[in-house]
Amino acid sequence: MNVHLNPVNEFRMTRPDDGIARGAPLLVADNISLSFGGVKAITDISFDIRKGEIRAIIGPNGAGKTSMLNVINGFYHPQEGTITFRGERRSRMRPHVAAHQGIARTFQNIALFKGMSVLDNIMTGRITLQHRNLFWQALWNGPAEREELEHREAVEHIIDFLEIEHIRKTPVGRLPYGLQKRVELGRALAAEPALLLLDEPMAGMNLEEKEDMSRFVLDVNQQFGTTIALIEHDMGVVMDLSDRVVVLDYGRKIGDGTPDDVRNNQDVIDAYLGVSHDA
Amino acid sequence: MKFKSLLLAASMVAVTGVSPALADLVFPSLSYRTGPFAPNGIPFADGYADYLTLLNERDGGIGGVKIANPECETGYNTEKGVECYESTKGIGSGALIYQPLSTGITYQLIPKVTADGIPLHSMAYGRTSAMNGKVFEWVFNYPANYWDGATIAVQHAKDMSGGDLNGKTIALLYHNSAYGKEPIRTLEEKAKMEGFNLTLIPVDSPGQEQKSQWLQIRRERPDFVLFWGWGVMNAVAVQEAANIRFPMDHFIGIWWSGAEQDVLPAGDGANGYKSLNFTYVGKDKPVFADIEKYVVGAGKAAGDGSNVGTVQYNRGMYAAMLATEAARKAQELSGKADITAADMRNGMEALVVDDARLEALGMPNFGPTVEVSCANHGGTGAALVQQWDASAKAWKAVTDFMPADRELVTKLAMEDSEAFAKENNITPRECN
Amino acid sequence: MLYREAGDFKTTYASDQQTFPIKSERALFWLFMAAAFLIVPFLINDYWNKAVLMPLLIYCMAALGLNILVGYCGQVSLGTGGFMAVGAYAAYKLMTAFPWMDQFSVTILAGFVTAGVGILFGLPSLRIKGFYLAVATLAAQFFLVWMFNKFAWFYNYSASGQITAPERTIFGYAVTGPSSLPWATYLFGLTLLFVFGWIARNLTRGRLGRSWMAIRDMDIAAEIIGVSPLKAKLSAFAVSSFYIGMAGAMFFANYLGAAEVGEAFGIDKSFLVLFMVIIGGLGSILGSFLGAAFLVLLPVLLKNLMVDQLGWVTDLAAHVQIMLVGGLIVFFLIVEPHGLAQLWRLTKEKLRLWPFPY
Amino acid sequence: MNPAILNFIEIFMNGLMAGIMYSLVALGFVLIFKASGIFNFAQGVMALFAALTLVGFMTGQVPFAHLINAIFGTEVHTWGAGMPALLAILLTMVVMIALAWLIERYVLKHLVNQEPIILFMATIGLAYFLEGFGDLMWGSDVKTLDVGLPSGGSFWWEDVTREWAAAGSQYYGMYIDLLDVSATIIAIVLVTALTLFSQYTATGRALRAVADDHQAAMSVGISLRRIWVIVWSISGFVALVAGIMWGSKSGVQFSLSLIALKALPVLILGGFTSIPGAIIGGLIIGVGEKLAEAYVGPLVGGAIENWFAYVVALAFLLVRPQGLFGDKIIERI
Repeated sequence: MNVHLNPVNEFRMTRPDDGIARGAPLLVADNISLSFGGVKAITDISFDIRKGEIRAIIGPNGAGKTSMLNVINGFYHPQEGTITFRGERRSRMRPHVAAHQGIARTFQNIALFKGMSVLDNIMTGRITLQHRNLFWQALWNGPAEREELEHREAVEHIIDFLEIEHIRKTPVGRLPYGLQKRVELGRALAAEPALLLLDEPMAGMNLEEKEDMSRFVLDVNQQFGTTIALIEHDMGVVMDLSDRVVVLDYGRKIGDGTPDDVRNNQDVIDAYLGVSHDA
Repeated sequence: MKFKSLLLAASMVAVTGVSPALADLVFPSLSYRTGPFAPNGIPFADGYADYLTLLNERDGGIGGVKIANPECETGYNTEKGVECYESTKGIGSGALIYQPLSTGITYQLIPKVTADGIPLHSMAYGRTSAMNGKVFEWVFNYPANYWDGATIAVQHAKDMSGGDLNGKTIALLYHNSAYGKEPIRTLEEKAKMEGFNLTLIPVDSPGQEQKSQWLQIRRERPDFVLFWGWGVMNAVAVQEAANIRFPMDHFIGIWWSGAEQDVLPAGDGANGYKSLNFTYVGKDKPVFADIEKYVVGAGKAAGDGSNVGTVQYNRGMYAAMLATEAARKAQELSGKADITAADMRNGMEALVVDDARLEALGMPNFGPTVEVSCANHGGTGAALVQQWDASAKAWKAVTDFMPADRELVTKLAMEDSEAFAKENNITPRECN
Repeated sequence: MLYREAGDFKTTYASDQQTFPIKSERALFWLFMAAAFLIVPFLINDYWNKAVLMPLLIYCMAALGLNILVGYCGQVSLGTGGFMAVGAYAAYKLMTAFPWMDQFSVTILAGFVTAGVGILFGLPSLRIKGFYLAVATLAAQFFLVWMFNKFAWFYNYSASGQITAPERTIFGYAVTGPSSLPWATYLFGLTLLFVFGWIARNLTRGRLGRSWMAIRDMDIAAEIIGVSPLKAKLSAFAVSSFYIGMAGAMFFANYLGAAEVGEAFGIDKSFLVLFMVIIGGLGSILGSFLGAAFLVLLPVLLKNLMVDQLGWVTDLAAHVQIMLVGGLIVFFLIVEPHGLAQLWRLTKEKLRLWPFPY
Repeated sequence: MNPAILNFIEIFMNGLMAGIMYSLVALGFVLIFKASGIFNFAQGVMALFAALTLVGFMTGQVPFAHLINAIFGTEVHTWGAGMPALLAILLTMVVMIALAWLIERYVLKHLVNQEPIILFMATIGLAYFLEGFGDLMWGSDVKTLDVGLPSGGSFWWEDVTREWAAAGSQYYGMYIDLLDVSATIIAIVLVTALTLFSQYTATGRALRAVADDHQAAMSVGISLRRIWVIVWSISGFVALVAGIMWGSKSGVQFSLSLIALKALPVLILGGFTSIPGAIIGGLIIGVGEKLAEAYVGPLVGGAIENWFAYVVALAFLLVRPQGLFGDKIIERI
């Protein structure tokens, strides 16, 4: 395994400091309930994500984990409850607004833009940070090009960081699964998010790929201080990576705490570990 | 050229090519043998070509000069029309006359031919106000125009109603386009003069579905339906009229809505349908014997010869005849055989085709008397009414050539052409 | 070897991002442009201008516009004919209302008017997707044509219902009207296409272009990343309609000179331009040009070959021609489903490796 | 009854009948889209081609006569004898099956697994080709088509309904076109037959399986290629039926291929994948546009049917973006 030597100082975080201290709640979910035509996906769940931590959401299939992420970034609108992110309270908003507030994510089934190259995919991640309007873009030479080049430089750092220089110009459709996952992480990182949501970042990977990905997740958290919430099935990975774990089952929260707390929680063992042997 | 077999022609190309010799009189034909209006375009183009072939074969051309008839397929499409115009206008010593048989192409050629100095003859179609030769120097639309047609149709309705249209209702069923809207203004004037009520019923192109319109006609029971249709719209309208059992002899179409293919699909139901026409239909004239002898029989016909004598074929012949007569006149005036487009225009402005001349051409009573002058590019404006006989599958003329209400038509045409002249900064020329 | 990449290293991001990253290709492009601007104007006559070059330039513009919407933003539209009509009628109204206005301004303003109309008819795209949207845009097509035919104000109450372009000049040279000069008209069209082709390239390579493509490739993910579907889709409709409107204005004013809405801007225009975009290559500026060239030049070429050279009967030639065009479309799709632009790219890749394919 | 109400009923009924005619065209689209996800742009041209072929057989035309005559300098036009309608329909069906086979063999086979827009484009190429081919084969003049279907207004219905009007009022009875009645009956038979076919035959079940899931169907040994030939043959048959109905009205000519445009609003309304949707969508469009033309048209100068059909469809779509009967689009991530 090659040694990872990425100079942190080159990777700027341009998001304005929100004044939230490390360890204070960055996002609070209050009594969230979500149902689809009578089927309850999430029932009255509350938890928080603290700034700077890696928060894992676990649970058996159909427990409502992905739904929970979808609620956080505004894709689903909960029937009840509110989300407070960086001190702003909301019950519903459009996903792109959430993105502008600094929530980025990856997807369980890769959702890259298949018609675009790796570079363009990651550049797209910076869409919330680019501001030149149609007029300047039409002119290109001048402000728009300058802006483009600045962001290109930032993206190149991400590309360096993720060690995908060699596939920069490759259309993402041609990449193997593991690399696509990595590009997707790059796209989310490019937004310089305050909160990064990872939906099963290691699903379907072999051991080596998992190790790589774990390293990237830890690096992101430690070097850039990015707050991360992740869903993962691999218990070993979850317990190693995360600071705190929330456990869902049938749309309800059945456990919340440090990995050790959760490991020893009888409800969790009964409902989750006991039932689902694949975990 | 078109008669030669493909193989023969293909092998010939290397040797001669197909472009006419410099001395030929070039009458290009912007035909449409494909597309939605091909059923009308094919017989017209055949008639046009066959008549020119006849002159070449029988008389050796006009005044000893052969006629070339380069054909270009437009598909009734304006853009292809442009391409055709540009590609044919320079053939040989230059095209002498254009007859595009399409309103769209006509409109778009009017400014071009004016700039290029080539006469445009839109025979009973195109821009009505082009009859004002003072404004439209290069454009002709004799023998009759749409507004003439509208007044003639109204006159026929009046004759059928015992000479009085007061309180009657006339509906105009029309193709919802510039072409179909042509007669509205005239009919509105006529309605005021004659005291009838006018109902306007538009049909959108292509007009395959006219149920709404005919339900309306059935409900409102107008005394007459005048009809400005084209293409598939004609056949459907005749069929629907038959379906609702509208008295067919009170259903009168313009000349472009009265060909065999418009009434045949409706079968017996079409019996009695009337339309205007400005040419004879049938092949019982001396000229057809010559066509049979020199063209069809000699294997030189443009088509398979089966449409000789049909409405559109005869119309094509008539158009060719008017063109060649004008060329003859131009030769006479200019005193030379190989005339230019400008000579041709002068010939057209001096054109007189009266009964005696038609007789001499073997086409007695084939069309109305045509007299063109510098100021009047619209001829005399006469047309006949023909009626479909479904059992004989033939059109029968039921009137003689009837004069139009030229007083009204001229008044309206002057208004429109003067507005056009103003908008385009044209100073009307003087005619004496 | 003309075409090689080796040794052509990039030292800045700017040079890495340029339009023609390979030196020989860049040279080729400028050579081509020089010929188009400096040599062709001296060679063309009425036929070349009216029958070949003007339609080519105009359809290139229209295809470029539609490609922005369909190819880059993934919103299938069949309203092109209607939007071209908006451009044409806007140009006509501007030309007759403000006779002093120069033709560049007229054309560009007509584009802006069309952009506004495009935004209006783009609104359903926020809710309707795919083929459903395509057919919904047909509502725009039919409605616009009906409207221009119905309300006489649009054609200045002329009895004929036709609009005719008066003469307008650029630097004293007529570019519209019957006595327009072939070279001036051609240069007018070429300049507009060159400038707006370059702008299209700029728009598609930056943030806006990426937001369009993101919506095209996966609209939900795009929204989650921060692309506002409203802004992206409506801006695509606006930009696309702008180009199509300009194409419509040129189609009427510089090319046909007179037009009637039902005939010139009917549904077949919408289909034709869509075909150009698909054949040329979705999401490719070069593809828009190649597709337009294919469908404009091929019929003229075939006609000249079959009728003028081989002396075929015109109707047989027309039938064979349409069969050949159809057959070639299928053939090209089988050879390269992603359009002529992709075929060109692959050829380049082969060329790059030539003569050693591995 | 008040004649105004009777008029309304009359327009409504005629709208339904017109809708059936649209549905006949839309059916062909739905069949192919359901089985293969291809939006077959050539459907209208197929209807034209089928009708041309039928007339050609009935009147005993020599195919490619024009071409043959041009090349060999001959003068052949007809065989001299036609054939009865039924035989001609059967023969035309054979031609349409052959066409389906050729299309599969030379076009679709090479485009398996391409995106829908590519397949759509291929059918456009096909439409171009068939348009030229049909003209080349049978000529482009108008042909009269009469397979013996009744047509014209029904006297009986007119008499019956005239009695309904209030005494003394000017009412002429209700109008109904027998050809439309025939079309309705044929449409009912056609849909019933298609339903029975897909429910009770092995081929039909295979068709439904393919429509449900290509991969799964292939994995249980259904030959996709055979299915495609069958589907294109069936929609060729539907095209023939549509061609007969529309061709009886207007004669067989190029414009017949434009009826596809009438089917598009029906398709978006009914959904591309639903046969009942095509029928009900047709009815709604038919009634909607006829009522609009009759009651809204006079206010704005008429001829609004064409765009009104699309506006009706658009209004429905804004409420249900997947069409009335389309599968609900579930957005997932």
